[in-house]
Amino acid sequence: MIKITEKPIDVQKVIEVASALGAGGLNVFIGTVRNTTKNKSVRWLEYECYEGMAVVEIKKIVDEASDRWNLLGHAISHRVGTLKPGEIAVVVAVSTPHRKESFEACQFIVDELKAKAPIWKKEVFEDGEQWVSAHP
Amino acid sequence: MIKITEKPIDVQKVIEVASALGAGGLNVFIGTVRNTTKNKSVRWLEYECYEGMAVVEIKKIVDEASDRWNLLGHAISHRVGTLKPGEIAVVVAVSTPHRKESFEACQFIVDELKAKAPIWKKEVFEDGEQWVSAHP
Amino acid sequence: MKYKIKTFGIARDILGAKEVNLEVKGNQVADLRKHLSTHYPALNDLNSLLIAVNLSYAGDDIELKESDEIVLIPPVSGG
Amino acid sequence: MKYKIKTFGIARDILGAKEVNLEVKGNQVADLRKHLSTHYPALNDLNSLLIAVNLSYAGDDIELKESDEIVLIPPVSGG
Repeated sequence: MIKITEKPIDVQKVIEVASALGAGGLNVFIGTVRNTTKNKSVRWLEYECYEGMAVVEIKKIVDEASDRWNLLGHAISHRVGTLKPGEIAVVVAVSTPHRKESFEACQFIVDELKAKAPIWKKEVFEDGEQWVSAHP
Repeated sequence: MIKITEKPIDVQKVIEVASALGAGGLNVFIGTVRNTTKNKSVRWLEYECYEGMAVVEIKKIVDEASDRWNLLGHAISHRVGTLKPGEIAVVVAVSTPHRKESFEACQFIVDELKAKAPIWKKEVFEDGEQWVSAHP
Repeated sequence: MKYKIKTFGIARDILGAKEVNLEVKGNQVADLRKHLSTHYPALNDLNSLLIAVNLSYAGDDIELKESDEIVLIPPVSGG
Repeated sequence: MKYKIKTFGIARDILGAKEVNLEVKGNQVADLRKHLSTHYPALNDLNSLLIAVNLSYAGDDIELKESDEIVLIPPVSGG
């Protein structure tokens, strides 16, 4: 399952979808909105997404992970819209026969998703706002 | 939270306990009972634990993880008793400011727990049973 | 050639709209890049700017048709 | 010395009970090990056998009191 959603992410649901009977290990990463960035207090974040392409790009990442590890199940959910500190922005869950590969595959997918998926976030502070990573 | 329990583990609860507002990443490992081991079909597993010492040993592991990474929250729950394939045996959740350290700290705790905590499991097959890792 | 360009994130702020119609000399991605760089110089300050054509990242030598879905992809920051 | 020994996992199967009272010559962990090795030779086939005294793993030179909580720890397999 690869999903982009405006609604709060149901972590339990993501885990269930990624589960598989032959699996011994399931690893889950939950990315939440931090309340500060570079010592500035974050009021909220605005996430947006080029949805059609984001799903395609994340699918490519999962396919690459499947080539490298024995993925028995996976589920990825990314939220868009307005998120407050503490809210969940992304959940990635993978299950594999053994535990080591569950950690490796999950971290690979999270790292690649952050580097490649066409998703953007703007941090809104008391005194301004900025698109994350836009400028050097 | 470090807990040994005979009841099914509530994953959502473990995640909630490990959450922390300043955290950007929360990593969760869920270890489940596999339905086969060395191509033999597993009917069920019997887990037992030297409870007083298990909690002490896992506490030491968490303390060591805290020395190495910036753990903002943690929760570990290990089940004992009779578990069927697909049931959850252990859940480890840690939250940290950044994602990389959440993966590293969680994997460290899981690896150390499996190597050091006084917990034992016996696999029960159609035609016999064996204590896991007891013999060369 | 006339292209309809979709924008996201800071590229939308710079171009001023979610969709912009541009009249570009030439029909390659490189020609579109040159046009953007000249008319929207703030794009040159970004860490990167990729151009997606029909849901795939496109190199400079890709030829554009007026019916293509063309999207500006400024530095991503998901997760 | 008389010690009450608690057992878990395969050590319980080998000693035949969850708690066993042993009469051991000597008062060190090493003496207990020697006694166990002689009277329960199946323990020698295990990958490892640690001895915990009052909730900590104990080296061979640790002295035992009859009131200590002494536990046999065969190879662990949690998770």
